[in-house]
Amino acid sequence: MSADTLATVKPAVELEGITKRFPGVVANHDIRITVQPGTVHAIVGENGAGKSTLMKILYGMQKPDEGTIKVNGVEVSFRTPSDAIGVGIGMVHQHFMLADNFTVLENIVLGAEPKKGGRLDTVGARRRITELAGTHGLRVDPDKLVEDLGVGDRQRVEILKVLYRGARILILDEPTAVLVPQEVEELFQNLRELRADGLTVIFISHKLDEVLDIADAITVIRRGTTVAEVDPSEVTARQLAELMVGSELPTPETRESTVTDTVALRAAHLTMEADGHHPLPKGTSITQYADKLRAEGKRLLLDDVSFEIHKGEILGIAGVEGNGQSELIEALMGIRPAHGRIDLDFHDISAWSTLKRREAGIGYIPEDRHRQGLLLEASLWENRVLGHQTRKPARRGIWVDRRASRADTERIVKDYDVRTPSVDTLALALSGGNQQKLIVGREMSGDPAFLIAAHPTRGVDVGAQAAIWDHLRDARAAGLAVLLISADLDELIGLSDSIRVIYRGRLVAALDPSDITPERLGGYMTGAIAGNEET
Amino acid sequence: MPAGLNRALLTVVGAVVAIILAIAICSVAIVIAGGRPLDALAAFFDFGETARAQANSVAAFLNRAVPLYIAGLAVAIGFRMNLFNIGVEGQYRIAAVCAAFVGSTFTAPAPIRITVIILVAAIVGGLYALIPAVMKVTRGVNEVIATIMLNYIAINLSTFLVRGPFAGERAEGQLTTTTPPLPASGMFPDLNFLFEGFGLLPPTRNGGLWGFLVVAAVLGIVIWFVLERTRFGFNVKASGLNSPAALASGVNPKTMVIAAMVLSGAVAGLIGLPEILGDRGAFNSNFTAGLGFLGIAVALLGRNKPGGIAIAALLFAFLDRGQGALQFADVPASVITIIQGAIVLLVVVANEMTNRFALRLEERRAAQQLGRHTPVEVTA
Amino acid sequence: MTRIGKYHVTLIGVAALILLMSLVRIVSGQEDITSSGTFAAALLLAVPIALAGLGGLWAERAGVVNIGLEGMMVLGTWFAGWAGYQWGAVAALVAGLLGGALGGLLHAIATVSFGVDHIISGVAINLLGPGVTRFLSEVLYQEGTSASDAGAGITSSPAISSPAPSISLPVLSDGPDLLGRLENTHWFLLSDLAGILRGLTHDVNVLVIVAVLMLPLTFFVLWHTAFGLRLRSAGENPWAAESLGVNVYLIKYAAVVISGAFAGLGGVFLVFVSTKYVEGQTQGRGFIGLAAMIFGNWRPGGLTAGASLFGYANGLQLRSTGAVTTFFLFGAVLLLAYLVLQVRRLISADRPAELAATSARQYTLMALAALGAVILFWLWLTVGQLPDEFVYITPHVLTLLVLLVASQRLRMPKADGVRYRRGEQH
Amino acid sequence: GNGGGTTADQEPAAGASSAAPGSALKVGLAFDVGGRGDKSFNDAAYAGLEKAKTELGAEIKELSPSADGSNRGDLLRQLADAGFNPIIGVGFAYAEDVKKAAEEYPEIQFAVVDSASNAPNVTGLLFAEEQGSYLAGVAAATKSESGHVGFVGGVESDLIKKFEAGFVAGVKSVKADAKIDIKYLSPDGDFTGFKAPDKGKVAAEKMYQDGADIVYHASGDSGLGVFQAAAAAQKKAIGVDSDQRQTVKETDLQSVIMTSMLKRVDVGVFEFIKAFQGGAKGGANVTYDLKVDGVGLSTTGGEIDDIKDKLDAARKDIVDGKITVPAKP
Ligand SMILES: Nc1ncnc2c1ncn2[C@@H]1O[C@H](COP(=O)(O)OP(=O)(O)OP(=O)(O)O)[C@@H](O)[C@H]1O
Ligand SMILES: Nc1ncnc2c1ncn2[C@@H]1O[C@H](COP(=O)(O)OP(=O)(O)OP(=O)(O)O)[C@@H](O)[C@H]1O
Ligand SMILES: [Mg+2]
Ligand SMILES: [Mg+2]
Repeated sequence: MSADTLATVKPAVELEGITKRFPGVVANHDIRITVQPGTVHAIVGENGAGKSTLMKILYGMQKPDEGTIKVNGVEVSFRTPSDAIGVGIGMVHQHFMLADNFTVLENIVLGAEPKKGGRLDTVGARRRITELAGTHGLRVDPDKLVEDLGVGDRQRVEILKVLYRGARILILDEPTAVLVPQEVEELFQNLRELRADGLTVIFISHKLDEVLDIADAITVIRRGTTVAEVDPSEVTARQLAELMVGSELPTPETRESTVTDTVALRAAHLTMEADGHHPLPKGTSITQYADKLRAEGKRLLLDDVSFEIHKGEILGIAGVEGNGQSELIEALMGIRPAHGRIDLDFHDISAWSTLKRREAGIGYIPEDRHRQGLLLEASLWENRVLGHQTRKPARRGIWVDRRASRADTERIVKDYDVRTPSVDTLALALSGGNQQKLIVGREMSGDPAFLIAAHPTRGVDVGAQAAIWDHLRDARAAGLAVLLISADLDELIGLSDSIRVIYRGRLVAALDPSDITPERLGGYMTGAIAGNEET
Repeated sequence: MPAGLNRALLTVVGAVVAIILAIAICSVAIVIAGGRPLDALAAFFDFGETARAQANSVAAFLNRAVPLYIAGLAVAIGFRMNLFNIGVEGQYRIAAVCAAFVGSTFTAPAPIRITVIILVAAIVGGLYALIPAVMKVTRGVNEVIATIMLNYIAINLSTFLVRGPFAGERAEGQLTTTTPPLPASGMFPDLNFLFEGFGLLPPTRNGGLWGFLVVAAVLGIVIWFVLERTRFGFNVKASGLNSPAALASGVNPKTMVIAAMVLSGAVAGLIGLPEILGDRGAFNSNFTAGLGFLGIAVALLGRNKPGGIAIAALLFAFLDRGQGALQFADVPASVITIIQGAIVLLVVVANEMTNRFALRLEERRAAQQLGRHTPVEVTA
Repeated sequence: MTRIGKYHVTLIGVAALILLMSLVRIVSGQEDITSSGTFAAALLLAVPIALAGLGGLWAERAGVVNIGLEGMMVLGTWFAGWAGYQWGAVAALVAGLLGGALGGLLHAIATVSFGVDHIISGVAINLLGPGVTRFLSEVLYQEGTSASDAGAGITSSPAISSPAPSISLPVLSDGPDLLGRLENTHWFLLSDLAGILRGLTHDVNVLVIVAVLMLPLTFFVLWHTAFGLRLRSAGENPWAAESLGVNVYLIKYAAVVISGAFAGLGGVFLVFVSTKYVEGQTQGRGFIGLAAMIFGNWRPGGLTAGASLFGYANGLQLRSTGAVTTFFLFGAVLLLAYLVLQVRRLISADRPAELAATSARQYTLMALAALGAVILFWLWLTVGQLPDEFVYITPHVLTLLVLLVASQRLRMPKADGVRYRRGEQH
Repeated sequence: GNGGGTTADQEPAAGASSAAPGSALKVGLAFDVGGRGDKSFNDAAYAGLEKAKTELGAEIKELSPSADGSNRGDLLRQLADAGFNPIIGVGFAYAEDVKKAAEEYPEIQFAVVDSASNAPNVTGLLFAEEQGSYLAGVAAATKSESGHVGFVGGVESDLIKKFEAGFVAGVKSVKADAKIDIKYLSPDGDFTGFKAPDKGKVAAEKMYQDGADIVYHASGDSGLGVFQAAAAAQKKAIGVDSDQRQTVKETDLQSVIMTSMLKRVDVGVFEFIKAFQGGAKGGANVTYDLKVDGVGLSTTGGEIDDIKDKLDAARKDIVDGKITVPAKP
């Protein structure tokens, strides 16, 4: 740690000519970055530009093919993360790196365990964590299980993990992706404190206004190489974005409303208990039942949720992750039992299986494409069949119609601009954006009446994003009803005809996207603003 | 589909390398044992001097492959969707004892009787597999444990049946307990005419070349169609590759577990039939055991695909046939088990490596053909 | 619930169980239900299962499924026999451990380094274990060798040259043998307790003590040391562990090798009991151990319960065919207890809404329980002797029943059975 | 070969060579599961075979089946195809396979140990285990002080039940009110009961604790456990098949083996080969009973010398047909 005082003149991190090749891809090419100590240094670039790869190299998780790394002026060569930890580097990853079944304390001390006579010194560890949490304003309960924590708390645990190891250089890879504005502000407050304590922060985000807000210096990466080094006080978000992509930016804009009077989907009193599905007591209404459970202090994942979506309408659901969005989707898809009634085109579908619902015309763009959307080790045309096993063109009696499925996949590849050598390519060989376009194309096939689109452009670069938005708008114009769930508030505001906010399983507000700012929306989402705004 | 071809080629190369390695390992063992590896190798290919010996050896080899193949198929159906049916062992024993008994209780023309026997075997095997399936679906009981327990139960239950309710007449001085024997007309016709067709001596081995070989082959083709071409097979594959995605696509996991398990059990039920219908005509207390466990190895070796399983079953049967020949050559016959174990392990390792290599190749090919947004293309 | 709370619940449960056993013994007159002999046998039969289960626990806590325990156990028995006849019990112990560990190493190489599916590798090891040992016997124990003269054959090794010592608790279960005398009085509860204690403390092989100590030791190491934390992290989220500088490969290797060593130790124990290696003496205990571990929710305490259940049912079955029918009585009493609890809840229920909601299901359940109790009671009264085949499967049926009741509360390590590769995420 | 196969020096070439000149007698033998070197049943058969080699100048070949025993029939055929005649299957499990092989090779003489003959060219080599066991029962009952004895069977098969039946009859003949505990370790078809010394120990322990002072076992390797239990309880046990007081090498266990019920498979095998050489044809059963000393009691250790008269009397009654020992319990 004493190196820090000496190093005030020396850069905290110097990356020189870093090159990293993956099979078929050069992720980093001759990257040069200099990070001054005691600053927040932002790195921006579009999806797949190579930011995470670069950070993993700096953290010792991947070895560069070429180039040198200097930390505090000393050249280093890392074999494993422990080498990086050894020189005071810590990293918070793009995805949570937490063991759910462990306590906060166990997650934090893992790999740097304090010992006392052979035992794990939990007492000492708890003291240190509380201390650290106090000084940096990162409140967490060390003895809670991580699986019981919300995303904000998890993010704090991640930062504590890094601080616990005495890191002086922090790498934060998209730490704000899952946070709402208020939580982001809180995080930035923490970061400013850390900076004041002399720590160096390397910060990656796609949200450029955040970057401009917090960063002292910004490096732009495009196609794996550094293209610019800019001062945040001298650029606008728009200029920055154009540097990233090297072209003009699209924005989601609502055009004239296409909302019709016909209700496509009506959900009434959807209620889901946290501790398993129990049958409704005879003679009680769902509302009464929900009231009773609430009174008993039972947690409800969905709490008396009702809404309607008309043909040609996009209903946006805003909410911090973990407030019931996933459960709402699962209830609508029939994956998980819930109380309440769902009508699709005036048919009560609440007792129907997932299959029957899909056959009735519900499309589903899942929130996690790798988990719920794709068979990565199957070909594209087989992925086209997924979800349409019982419908044309995939079905022919008991058989899968391979020829028709292939042909229809060709159509999707063409119409949706899926960049792939052929429809026999395995899905895993495609980039995320192209995988997503395939899914969108698939779910739009067979004229769905109602589409659930969960984070349809998450992790997708700007070009693909614009294309997906266009497809959604076109389908809406053709009368499709869409339930849009997104963490990207600009997308949500830009695409939706109306917005509902979900908070702790309840729909707490109905908002008009035409006069709402992301900040206000964030207020509703975190419960900071209560009440309703009329559409 | 050059990608597919590449992959198949790689797989074959990997398997061959693995088998050569396994043979090398065993050669070392044989040398340590004071034997000569070449003698052992020669013994495996020594099918006997006389035409009669050769015909018998070929029949022994193919007959052994038949139950192994069916066992491999049974196991593979479950494994395709990550459902580990370790209970094939128990399923076939229960099915065999019931089928043998039912087959012997009534008189009917041979085709009907044989059909009934096959049906009973499949139904009993399927029902016995239904138990762990229902336990898994309704109570979340791990199928590995449930089927292991049910194996023990099945072994005892089949013993109880063959000793008690299903016991047949026994000759004076006969010590094996057995179900009543099928009449000669109840046996499955043999395939000895194949030998004659080639101008060879038919095997004198009792039962000759088992006709059930044809059933197994047909079964393999049917299962290939079911797994590769039908919607059910697609759902099995989807559930195996990514169960949450399958669920979201409308596949009911519970139905799938039950269907796959029952199908697996039904096929498992047939494992004992070649022996009953081709040779013994009954189930008795020293009926061949352990085929279910060997089936696991065969299925894994064959990558859970009917074609691969056929090759694996033939390989295992070929090695097993060497049991006597090796002893004639004074080589410890236990090298067979070692070779089998080593081949399974090495082939699987080779599979893993070639698979990974093939995927990487595919990714690279896709990236190259596209020249997509990736920063700089690697020129190969 | 805090740990103290769980601990208390366990104690109460054990006490209730002993009470129940005592009752059933008095009612049925089957002294073997709680006799010291039964418990000694149960211990003897439970230890190898528990050791195999521990092997499974170590591997699976580190995320590697080990279905190859059986093969590793076989290796353990053979090497223990081979070293034991030449150099005595200590050598047998070491060699058996190493033999099992060797199997573990093979499994680790396949699964950790080459990413082979864990079940596949395990199956291969189960093939290899018996094959290799048979081969070694054929080579080393063939006629004319000195081993053969010492009593070896293809299917067995010579007896180990110095058997492992056994010890008893002085005064209480040996010498004056106070517990033994108390047991023979056949008093209610007291004699039962004495029988149980004596069975567990009289003439106990040192390896039993070692094995029993391994359970708390495992708990301590896995849950209270840095190494244990890292090991479990490899089973819960290896990528998180990797990102914190934990060498996940090394940890997994260590865990699987230790796992094999435990299986080997189980083999050594079998050899100590029979004083020699006998081909086929593991009798599927590797699988049963795995079952006991899953039964025990991947925890040493639960595993102990699972192994004990197996050992007890098996021991009782071997000692007394008649006593097994009292399991019907056990079952009837348990169902009755459940009924009484349910009725009490119904009577004291002051939430009519809840009652209405669940009543239909509950009444069916209660009716079924009542019916079951009656049937079991009737079976106990009428069935004098079960066919042996049904007696042999008692432990397996009991395991299935318990799993049916308790399975939904089980939680396995999250990344158990997952192929982990460094630098590759999920 | 380095002695692993006894025919190595005579038959250097691999595979089935044609008839070696000078040796007209080529005897093939197929073991039961477990195979050569099991120090028990299979080895006893081998001893007879080896005796035929030295005394009759036979060329011999012996094969062990695979672990699951699925290839018993194939081994017989391989021997037949290689020109061996006669061919012997060891163990009742061979009954069916020998019968079928005999049909296929009518020119070859077969024998099957422990199973009745069922074809013109098959000789059934049977052993009157029940008679030997009867003597064991007499010895046990006479020597027992408590009037309480036990029997541990390995697998509940009909073969082992013959042992039980004879033993029980023998005991009852001496003490009609004697208590006899009977326990089997595994059911028929599950042969693990022959390989479970620990289970044998538990079962015997219980008998000794309940007051039995002599336990007779017919449980293969599991008998080791019975002897251990006897040693721990300082009581006696009766061995089976071979003279276990000699084959068991542990001195502390030797002393508990009061006697062993001998089953002279070696005699049966040798006599069969000798008869074959003399031109005998099959189609009949040869029962090796007390009369021809095919079964009997061992006397090593001299523990039953004091009741020799009683045993001889029982033996005589059986030989004379005054007593018929039941073969089923
Ligand atoms: N392990 C890997 N193997 C092969 N290619 C990889 C690997 N990791 C990353 N890549 C490729 O390297 C490129 C850079 O990826 P990286 O994850 O660094 O991008 P990123 O800038 O962090 O993107 P995002 O904003 O989506 O997080 C991508 O094209 C990706 O396909
Ligand atoms: N861990 C990994 N192992 C192997 N390949 C990887 C890995 N991560 C990413 N890739 C490869 O990177 C490419 C896509 O990665 P990613 O999802 O980051 O896309 P991307 O570069 O962000 O593309 P897009 O901008 O379209 O989303 C694929 O070729 C994929 O095979
Ligand atoms: Mg990406
Ligand atoms: Mg990234």
